[in-house]
Amino acid sequence: MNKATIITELRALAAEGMPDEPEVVETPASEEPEEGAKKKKPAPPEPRKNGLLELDYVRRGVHVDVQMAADQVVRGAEILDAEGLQLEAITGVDWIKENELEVVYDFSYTGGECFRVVLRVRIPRDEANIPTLNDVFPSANWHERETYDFFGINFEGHPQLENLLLPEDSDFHPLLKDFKGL
Amino acid sequence: MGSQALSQNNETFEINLGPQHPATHGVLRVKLTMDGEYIVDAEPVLGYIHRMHELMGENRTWAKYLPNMGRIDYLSALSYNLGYVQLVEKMMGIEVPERAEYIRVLTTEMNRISSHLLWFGAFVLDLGGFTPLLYAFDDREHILDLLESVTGSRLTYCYYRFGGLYNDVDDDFLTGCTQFLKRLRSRMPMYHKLVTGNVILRQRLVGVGPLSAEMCRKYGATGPVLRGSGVNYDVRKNEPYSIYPELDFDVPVYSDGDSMARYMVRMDEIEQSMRIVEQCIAKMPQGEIKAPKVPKLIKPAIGDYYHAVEAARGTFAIRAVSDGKNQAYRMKLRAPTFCNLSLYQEASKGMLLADALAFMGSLDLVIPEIDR
Amino acid sequence: MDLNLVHMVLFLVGIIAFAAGNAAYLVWVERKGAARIQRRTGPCEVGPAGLIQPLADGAKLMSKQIVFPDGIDKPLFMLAPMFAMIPAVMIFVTIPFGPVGFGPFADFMIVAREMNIGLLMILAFASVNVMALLLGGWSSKNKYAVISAIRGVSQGIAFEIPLVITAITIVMISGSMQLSTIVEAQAGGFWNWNWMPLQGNLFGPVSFIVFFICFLAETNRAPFDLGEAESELIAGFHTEYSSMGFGLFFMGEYANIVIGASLTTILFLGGWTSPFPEFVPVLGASSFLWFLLKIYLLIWTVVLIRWTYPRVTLWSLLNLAWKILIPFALINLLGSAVLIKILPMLGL
Amino acid sequence: MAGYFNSILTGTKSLVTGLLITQAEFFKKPVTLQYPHESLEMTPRYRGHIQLVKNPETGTHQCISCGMCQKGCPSGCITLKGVKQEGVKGKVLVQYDLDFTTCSLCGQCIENCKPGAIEFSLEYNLASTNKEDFHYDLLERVKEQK
Repeated sequence: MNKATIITELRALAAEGMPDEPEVVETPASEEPEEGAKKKKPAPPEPRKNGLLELDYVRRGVHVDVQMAADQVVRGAEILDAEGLQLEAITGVDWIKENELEVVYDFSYTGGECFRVVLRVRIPRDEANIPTLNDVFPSANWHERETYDFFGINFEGHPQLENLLLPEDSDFHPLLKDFKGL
Repeated sequence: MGSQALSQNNETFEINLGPQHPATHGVLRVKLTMDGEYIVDAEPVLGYIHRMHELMGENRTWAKYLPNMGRIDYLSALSYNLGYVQLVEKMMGIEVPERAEYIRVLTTEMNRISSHLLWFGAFVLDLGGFTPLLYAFDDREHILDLLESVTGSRLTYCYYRFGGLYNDVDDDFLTGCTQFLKRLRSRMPMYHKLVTGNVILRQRLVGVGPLSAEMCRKYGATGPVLRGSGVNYDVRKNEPYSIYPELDFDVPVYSDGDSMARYMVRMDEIEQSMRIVEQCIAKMPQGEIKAPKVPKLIKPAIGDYYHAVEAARGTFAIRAVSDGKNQAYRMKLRAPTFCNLSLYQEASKGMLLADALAFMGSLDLVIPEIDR
Repeated sequence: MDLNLVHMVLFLVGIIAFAAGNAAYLVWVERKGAARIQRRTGPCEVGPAGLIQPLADGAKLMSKQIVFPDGIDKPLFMLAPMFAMIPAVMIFVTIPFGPVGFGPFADFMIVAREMNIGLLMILAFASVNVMALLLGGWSSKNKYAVISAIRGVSQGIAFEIPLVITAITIVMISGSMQLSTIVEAQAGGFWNWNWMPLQGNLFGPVSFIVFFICFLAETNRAPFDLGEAESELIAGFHTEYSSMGFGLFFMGEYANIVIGASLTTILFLGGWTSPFPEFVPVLGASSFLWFLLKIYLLIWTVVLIRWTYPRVTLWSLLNLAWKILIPFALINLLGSAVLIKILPMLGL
Repeated sequence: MAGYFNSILTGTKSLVTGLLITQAEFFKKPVTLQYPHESLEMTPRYRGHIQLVKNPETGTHQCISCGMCQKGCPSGCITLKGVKQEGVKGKVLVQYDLDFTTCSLCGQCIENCKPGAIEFSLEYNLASTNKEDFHYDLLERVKEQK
């Protein structure tokens, strides 16, 4: 595993298709110092642009955080696969205010030095389509099925996109923020 | 999933292993397509004990979510407690007093021993040997008694608090631990003679269900399954948390990748955990058990946080997304056996039914943890 | 009145009582023994030390409903448990328990019907046991039961071969198939028993172990209980049986253990003869009590084995039979033949 | 060929060792407890259902009806009601119900209780076929307590 290669390649990948902008590492609201917690009402964070952030591992638990477009995620996983990382989990987050769903991929390195990478993709809520990682990491199969269960995200090309944890005949997605219970 | 008979012109038949089956330890169902005694395809069907802990995490305050942690993997509940409180401490930047850290590691490792002992018994039971189960339970009972005397519960612990512990341990507990370790030390050779050395057990485990390191990586397997495949990865060593860097212990690694290797990894981990407990008792500092300043209202800064710990079955990780409120916006629980089981379908192809069950046992499944 | 008839009826009743009583109380021994091995107490509520437990179990089994699942082959389904129990009772007819050994009837042989082909008859009836497995498993319309039936048949066939070969060795040594003749040939102390090499059977200990393993496998006892491997096949061939259907299978299993132990005792352990007739005159030189002592010691070994070992797989079981037991049994047969028949013929 | 015999020998040895171990265990005493006849003393920290602490001096509870336990309960199994009474400072507890069927025994109510008015009881062998039997009126129970 070579950290520098991963960071360079992912940075290049995430920057693809983005309008050329000066390299301003925007510190999103999530990077606020700790005192931010004490404010009564933090200002609504600016929507984050695609790109790579190197985070403070001690505070966040991940080293590299990359936001990319939906069609880049397979390439991103391939970069990480080539460097010997493993896919630890896939999950979603429902950003209902922005009318977006976020798919989060957690990667970690088990070969020695600790290195955690997270890929995230924002997709529109009403057109929640994203390519599957099943061909790169077979473990994505179940994680994606679980995410499909909970968020209704359609993983294009998934061999068996059926409910995994919820009953086979369920048609609700409980982790969507507009889920009101049964 | 297409399924073809292993030999031509042979018929296959489907058989349901579970959801109520003696070998699945709970409510796991495996849809087996069999060609005689050979497995053509084994598809695990999950969700029979799904409780949606993740949604509960979004509806409860950070403190109120604590009891849930004891109920995900009820066999190593303290590892889960630890992972969660450490995540919140990470988010809030709370410093934990040293004594509390030592007690946390001590109790977590005792819990790990008890989890491995139960696995040991249940695994041999899967293979048809009944007696070692009760010997293991006899030892485990001592651990449960000890943990009960400090935490108050026997299985679904809720002992750690943000910034410390629920209550302090006393000297009785520490001497009890020392005595127990002495007892277990004298019992381990008996286990090895009775079970590990047994020719029938070796025949059933050696070479059964080999997993390559590459396959473990592709499927995200962690814990003893990964270490049984020759990968030296333990969150306690690779990504040290709490006071583990100060303790002297080894990570047992076996490179064969078969069920016997996984068995040996867990048996050696019992020994290593005993070493850790001993060091904790010897080094136990005096002092406070709770951080002096723990905010009453837990409102972490906006952002997402990730924390991983080594539970008895592998890497347990939480990804929490906070929107600055007193509840989590999103709480993702990454359960180790979920990934460990996902390789079952591929790895069990072409196995005999009996071997497939031995292999399943060697993965150490706890179904409530998979289904969450 | 025909005394012979009275003799027959009395023995028939006695045999059935012995078979059923043993089956019931061996369950108690097994449960209690297993409990103590595992540091538990075992049955202790019904009667002193749980001694009435088997009767309570029996009453419970008899009072339960027999469930016939949909789609089963009903005649075969009903026939199978009988196949498990009836041959077992039949075999007891020809097993000699030995002379009373003391009192006014010291020379009275306790045996229902001594036959000169007794061993052959026992082996013939013992192989019917496989039929019970096959029919029970097949007719249940349960996939687990079918797998169990198939396992049971391949296991039964594989282990019958070394069993019979070893028995032939003994027949060759004793020159008879009559069980009492075989026992009397071993009289005069334990060094004369067939499992000791002194008897002219140089491979005695090996053939004894081979026979014992085959007896374990034939009776489907752990570690060879592949037919009812509870962690794999639920309960195997008797998954669908309830009430006395299950009860008969259960009793058949224990009756078969008693038969196996009796046969091992007769063939290898000198039957009812005392191990040291001249030195320690306990229980007399030959008494049925010696016989019972020996078979119960063997049965205890069987129980201990069940609660010690994990289960073997089908493949290693068949490997054991075909690669180890059968070669050993054959070499044993040849060696004994050379020692006993050919060398004397050559005048050595 | 040597390997063949060697494996048979070591295999047999391991089997005999196993038999000796189980036979030795057979002669040891059982470690189990015959439950209905004997039962265990619970350790002082055992977490049974909660109860109100009885003050030996006043003979009654010390609850100030602040409701912190109710607020902090993850499963919402505590219902309490305090009313203002004339001549008494603070509120007087008139109802304290515990729905033990949903309690997870986490201990947060006890931690939240400033005056230390609730504690864990040591009762553990609770069984009933009726759910209602686990709805405790703790005010009644504190009166029955010794």
